[in-house]
Amino acid sequence: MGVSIVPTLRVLKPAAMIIVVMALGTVVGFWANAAFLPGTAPKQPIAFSHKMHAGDYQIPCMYCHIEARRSISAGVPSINKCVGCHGIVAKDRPQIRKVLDYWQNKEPIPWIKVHDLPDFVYFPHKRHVLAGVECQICHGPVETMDVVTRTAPLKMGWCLECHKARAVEHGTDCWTCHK
Amino acid sequence: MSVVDRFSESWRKYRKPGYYEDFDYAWTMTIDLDRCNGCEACVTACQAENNLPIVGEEDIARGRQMQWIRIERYWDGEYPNARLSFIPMLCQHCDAAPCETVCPVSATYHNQDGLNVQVYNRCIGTRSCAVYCPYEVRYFNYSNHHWPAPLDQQLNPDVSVREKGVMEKCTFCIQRIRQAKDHAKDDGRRRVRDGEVQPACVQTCPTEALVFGDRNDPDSQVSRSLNDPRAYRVLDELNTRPSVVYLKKVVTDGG
Amino acid sequence: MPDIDRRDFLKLVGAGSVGVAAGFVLAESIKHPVEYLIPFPVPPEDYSPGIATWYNTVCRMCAAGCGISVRTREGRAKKIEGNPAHPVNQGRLCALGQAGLQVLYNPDRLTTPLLRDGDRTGPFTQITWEEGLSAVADRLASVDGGRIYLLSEGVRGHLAGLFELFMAGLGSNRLLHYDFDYPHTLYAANKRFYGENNLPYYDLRNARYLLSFGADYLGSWISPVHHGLGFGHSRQGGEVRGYFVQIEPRMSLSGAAADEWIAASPGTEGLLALGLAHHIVAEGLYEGDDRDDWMSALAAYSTARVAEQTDVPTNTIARLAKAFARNQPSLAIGGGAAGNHSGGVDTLVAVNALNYLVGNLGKSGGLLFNPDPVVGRPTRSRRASFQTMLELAEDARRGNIEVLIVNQTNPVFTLPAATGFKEALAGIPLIVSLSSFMDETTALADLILPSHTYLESWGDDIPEPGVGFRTASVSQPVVSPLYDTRATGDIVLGLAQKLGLTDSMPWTSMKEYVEQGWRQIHARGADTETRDFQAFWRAILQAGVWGEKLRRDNGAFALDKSVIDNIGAQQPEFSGSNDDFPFVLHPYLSNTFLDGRGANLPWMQELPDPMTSVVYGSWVELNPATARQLGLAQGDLVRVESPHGSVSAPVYLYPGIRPDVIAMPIGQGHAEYGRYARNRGSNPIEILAPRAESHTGALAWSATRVKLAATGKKAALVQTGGTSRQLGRGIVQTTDATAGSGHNARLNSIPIKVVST
Amino acid sequence: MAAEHNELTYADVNRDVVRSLVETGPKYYVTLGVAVGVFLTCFFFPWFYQLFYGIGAAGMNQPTVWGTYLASFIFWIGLSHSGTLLSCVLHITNSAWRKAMYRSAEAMTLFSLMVAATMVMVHLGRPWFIHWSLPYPNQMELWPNFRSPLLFDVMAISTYLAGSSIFIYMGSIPDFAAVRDRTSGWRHHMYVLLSLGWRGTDTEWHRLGRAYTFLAVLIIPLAVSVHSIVSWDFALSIVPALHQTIFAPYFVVGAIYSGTAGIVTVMFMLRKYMNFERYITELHFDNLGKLLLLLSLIWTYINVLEIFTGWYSGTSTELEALRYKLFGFYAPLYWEMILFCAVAPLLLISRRFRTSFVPMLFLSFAINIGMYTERFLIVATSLSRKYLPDTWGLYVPSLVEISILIGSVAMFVTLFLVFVKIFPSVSIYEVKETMDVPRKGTPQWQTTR
Repeated sequence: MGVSIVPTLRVLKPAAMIIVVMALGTVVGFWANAAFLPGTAPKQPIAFSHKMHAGDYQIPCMYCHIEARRSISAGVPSINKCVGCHGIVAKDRPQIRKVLDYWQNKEPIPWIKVHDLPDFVYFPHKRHVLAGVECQICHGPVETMDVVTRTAPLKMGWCLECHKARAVEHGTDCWTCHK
Repeated sequence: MSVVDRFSESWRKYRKPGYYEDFDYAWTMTIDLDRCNGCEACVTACQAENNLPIVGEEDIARGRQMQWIRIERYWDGEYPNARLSFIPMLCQHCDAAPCETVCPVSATYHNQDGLNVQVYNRCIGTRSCAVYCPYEVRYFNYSNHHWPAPLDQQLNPDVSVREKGVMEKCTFCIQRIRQAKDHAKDDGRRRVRDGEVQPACVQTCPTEALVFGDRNDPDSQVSRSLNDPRAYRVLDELNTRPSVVYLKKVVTDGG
Repeated sequence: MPDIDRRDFLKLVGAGSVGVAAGFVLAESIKHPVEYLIPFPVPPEDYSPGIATWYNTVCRMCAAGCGISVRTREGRAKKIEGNPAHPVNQGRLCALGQAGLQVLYNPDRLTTPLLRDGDRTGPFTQITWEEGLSAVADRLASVDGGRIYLLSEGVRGHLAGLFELFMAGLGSNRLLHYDFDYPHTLYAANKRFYGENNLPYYDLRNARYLLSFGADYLGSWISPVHHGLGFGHSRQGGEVRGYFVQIEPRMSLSGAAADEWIAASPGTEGLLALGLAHHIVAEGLYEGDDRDDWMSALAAYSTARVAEQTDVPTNTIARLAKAFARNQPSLAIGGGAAGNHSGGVDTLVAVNALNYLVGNLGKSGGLLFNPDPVVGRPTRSRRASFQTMLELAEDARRGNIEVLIVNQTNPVFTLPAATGFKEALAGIPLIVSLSSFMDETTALADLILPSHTYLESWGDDIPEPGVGFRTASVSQPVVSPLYDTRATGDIVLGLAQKLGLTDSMPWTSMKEYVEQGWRQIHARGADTETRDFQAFWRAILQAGVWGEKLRRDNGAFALDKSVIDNIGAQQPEFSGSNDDFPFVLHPYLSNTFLDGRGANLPWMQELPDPMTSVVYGSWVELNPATARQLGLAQGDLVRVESPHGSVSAPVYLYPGIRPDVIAMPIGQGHAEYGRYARNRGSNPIEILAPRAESHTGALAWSATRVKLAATGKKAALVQTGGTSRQLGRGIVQTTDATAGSGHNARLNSIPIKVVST
Repeated sequence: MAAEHNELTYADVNRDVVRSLVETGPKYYVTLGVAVGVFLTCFFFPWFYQLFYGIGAAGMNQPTVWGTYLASFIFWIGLSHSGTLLSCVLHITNSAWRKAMYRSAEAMTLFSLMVAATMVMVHLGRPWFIHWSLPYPNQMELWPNFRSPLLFDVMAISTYLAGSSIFIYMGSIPDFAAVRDRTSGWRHHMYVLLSLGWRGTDTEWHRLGRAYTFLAVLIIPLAVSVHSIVSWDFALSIVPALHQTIFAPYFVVGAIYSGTAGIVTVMFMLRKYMNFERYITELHFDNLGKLLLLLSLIWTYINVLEIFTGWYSGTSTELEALRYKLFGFYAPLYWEMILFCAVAPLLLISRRFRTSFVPMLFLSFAINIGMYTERFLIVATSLSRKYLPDTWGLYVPSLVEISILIGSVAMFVTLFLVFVKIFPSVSIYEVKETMDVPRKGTPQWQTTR
């Protein structure tokens, strides 16, 4: 009997192939899900285009997201704000008609959150806006997006990069951002 | 700055005795046992403010109550000379906290306000902090808690709802402190004014037995209270240096 | 690769697919769930997400009438705190008051009008408001006014006025306000002694010496939060530390807080008070003109005799009397078990006499009389005593009641079983309940028109007793109604409309009625004439409280000689003989549930009883010596038997109780009232003898004797606390320094609220 | 010594050991099946339930936040102590009687460490985040807390696990090669991989010997430190009765004590069920018995010392903790422990007892039950009587905990059953070392020494 490993490897080869292929498949599957179904651009109940509003018509962010500079939450405008303009403008477009339907039924529009943080995170928009952080730093170039897409990872490490770069006061203390 | 530099710097900082005196604030509470009448308004205030769950009869019977501030009661003597004393017990925010050294993941640490804080989402649930705490003020989530609708509408959005397997405890209502600092910043003030922030228990105490403030500020209410000759700390011999200071109960014989 | 055959290839393809699927599922499973951002269609005024709004309103959890500030965010109430501007509680609030949120968000609230077909055991069916109101209105229109009863919880302010108008419109005089803990005897005693059917303001804050005869003033008596403020200040806020003496057979919260707890024999508090009065007069500590009258009136209450009757040593009596007279300003108060005894009024008159003898009337640190309130009518004559309720039951039995409207009161729970009240209700053809919860009385109703909770309704309130000057507060809804319920006032107005009573009650809503009433206050306003009504109204809603700095002249008070002559106190009478029933039952209002109204609030169920740390249940307090004699241990289930029934509860060894007394908290033992209250503990009221106090007809709830029977079983006594002895560990440290120490929390007492960013 | 092995030849050894690996009777499968079944029902499923429900499935409560999981953890760590440590000590002191038993003793170390690590997972509130206790670089610059005795634990245990894995594996390489050459089929392929191409050349033997001795020296302090560090989990707290300097030696002694008793149990089982009567003899039991007696005396001494320090402190807290331990709710357990661990081992004074197999088995059981009780008492009595009397409580393990405790034993048994079929459970080459060199035979099996 020899001590060569070669026969053994030959015997094990089919099983090893199957395991390797399965592992590779898992990676591919994971990647495919992340790449093709990232969930960063959900389909909203109304195909609202930030490109048109913020990009083409140059409406400032805080015209609609009025709370951003004074509250922890940026606030999504109520329908009455939409209707403020669209009661007159572009009333016959199908998407606008949907908005007007919601308005007539006095139902809220169930927007889907694109930029969502876990519940244990305390993110005050106010502090960031008042510190001069551009909306686009976290939200990406929204004014060029027809469908809002999350571009930033919104992960803790990513937050901290910025906090460190800007030397935020107690910016790396856990309880500055966690609750 | 490299990781090593950062580490050695903070090591030097935290090894220095009395390092907390350089902190922005040193939040402190005094509790006057001569005023406290054990009414437990503080307990409910804390429950409402901090999303404390209703753990239910069965779990309390097994010793799993969750009240970040509790009233301990001690009898002295027997009838007819029995006397009952109350003492509110909450996280003492020790400057030399045993719990901080033992947590393997640093989920509990001392922050720049002199607070002993607990980061819920970092906690892995070893429960060693509760073993090390001589005051027994750390509470563990033995299961997920539920609020039957619509009780969940009461939950305070400024405070997390803790999940199973997480240790929690009194934070001195850190969410209020954070908001007060935020206000100070908005007003262009560098510091929070004395009395601008009060934890829920202090705010509601009907006998005003609880006083809260910054002991680094010599003029604050709490600093004056600390100078009271009745001041003492519970289990002082353990040298945990608590930030909660009690004022002795006055016992007289005859009017 | 040439050496792969078809079979191997298929295997590899299979493995690859399994891998891809697993990877895909794995990635899917760790994805963040979809969350929604749902804005209001039209946002309410002063609303912004992420910023808290505070509304000032009035607490209705007990009768004290504290002002509260409710923090709301995103349209939901988050926290109740005391309103700092309100003179009663000055920003502070008790546990029960804060648990008001769980009244609003209680999962067991009644959500729609309900109708029961047929007998009172069947199920309810949902109906609309229109159907419900019409059904009641039709019935009310068809019966004789005198056969309609409205039984409400004690209400004040405009709602009380509305009830008066409504019942007057129906031609009925059968309007009753019933609360278990309403101090009938205290009113009667004040009426007899001062000629004033009113509660004075007890100035604990400035008192240096307080004698409390059975009144748990820090736990459940009259206005605990306000008393707490006064207590704290008296203790450590002033120059001299106040000294507090509590006289009661079972140590209450106030007894624990007091410097001295004296366990006089139950029911002899009046004798003790007169004993003290005798000592004061006899020792020359009283020097009034009518000293001789007093001397003769009190002749029978010599220290030695009183000591024997009350089981308080003579030297203690002498010491208390001296200290009470010398340490001015001093104050004597009485209530609780002492007031609800066979001779309750006599006892409280004796307490008043003490105040008179040392000159505590009308001065700071003593008691001050209140000016008449400006809002609403006094409802004192409408207050139903135990006797009145017995009469109501009798009327029901005789078939004299056609319709009974019950508003938020629960007499089926708070009346002894021996009265047969519950059974008597069977004689009433239609019972309408306006309760927000399915309590024991509502469970017997035919029709339920559920009310809003106080946090959803308009109204107003005058604290009783006042704080020495005129004050009133407006309550406003802090959230929009959760369910298909209506405010009590709106229900009454709705009925009035259907009945065509719009002449006397022209308003369409409670809000309009309240506002209209306040217009009159504005019109007569002393210091508000410069503003128009809308500005005045807005200011009141913002502040939550209104007041006039008008104090009553408390200067001269002349006591009639007949009052002095009539002073006296008898030995207490008990139901049940001493031999068969060796113990006196001392039921007391639970610190957490009061008379049981808080039992459906999970926070209150989970709040440890301050004295025993028991949660979620009832218990029987026994002196450890008594328990040793009976061979009972902590947690043993015992049956407490009175001549009128029995209840079971576990034993709790309580060092602060007389050996011949056993105590039980009131509040648990609900058969209904939601998931948190139902079938939990036992209700000592059930076994009380139906004995009324001799002068007022109030229930003498501490005048029943009982015996204990061991069941041999153990019961779960759920406690949060462990061992209640310090073992020399110096946890609660004490000092004997009596002088005030300069610690002054007062300066910081006005909380500056931190409103969310 | 050699005399006892006289009837054995090298060929016998080879045959016996290979037989133990290759020939598997139905009894083995039944035993394995039962062990796996018990593991699944008593450990896996209850744990799964606990993960779903939360730690509340166990009986832990407010004062006693640590329970049987931690007691089991210390117990298994303790059990792990004798195997490798004893093997190392005996190796460098050149004790020949070690050679027949060290392999299974080391395996015991390895598996009880694995079970202990699993108990940590069971003990944690959120075990899915256990990786946070490891220092790995990350973008957040979050590090574990290097001041924490629990982190010392993580370090010490993982080092010890790594060290003892390498130690047992290294010592097995020549045996794998020997088995490789005597098996066929999948086993052969497995041993080809495991033996790492061992040829038995002089250079290989020389290097193995050097490395083995080196590792043995390294592991001794490591093993002592592991249990010292485990004791610091308790001793560094300020809990009355736990905050003691004696704790490190106390734990180390206790660990070796229970581990040695564990070895006795394992030896008995191997001897009986793997038919190693000729290798594991009265000599081994006699020597282990002497060791046990010594350890029991030291252990008793430390226990007396603990009582003394508690009494001598004179503080309310220490006295109460002591009183509670001796006479409180858990007192029956305490006296049971004293009976099993301090009194019963005195029987070992008799040589006849030491060399009777069945009584030794029962004694080893008794000692380990007693030692488990000791660990349970350390956790339960001290934590339920801390500083503030108002927080005192009582801790009684829940069904889930008891079931997981049983399941953890099943896990250990399962691992061991698998081990005996893969590893030669008696060291072939070292047993041969103790035998006379055969006059005929393959030169391949000559030893380096």
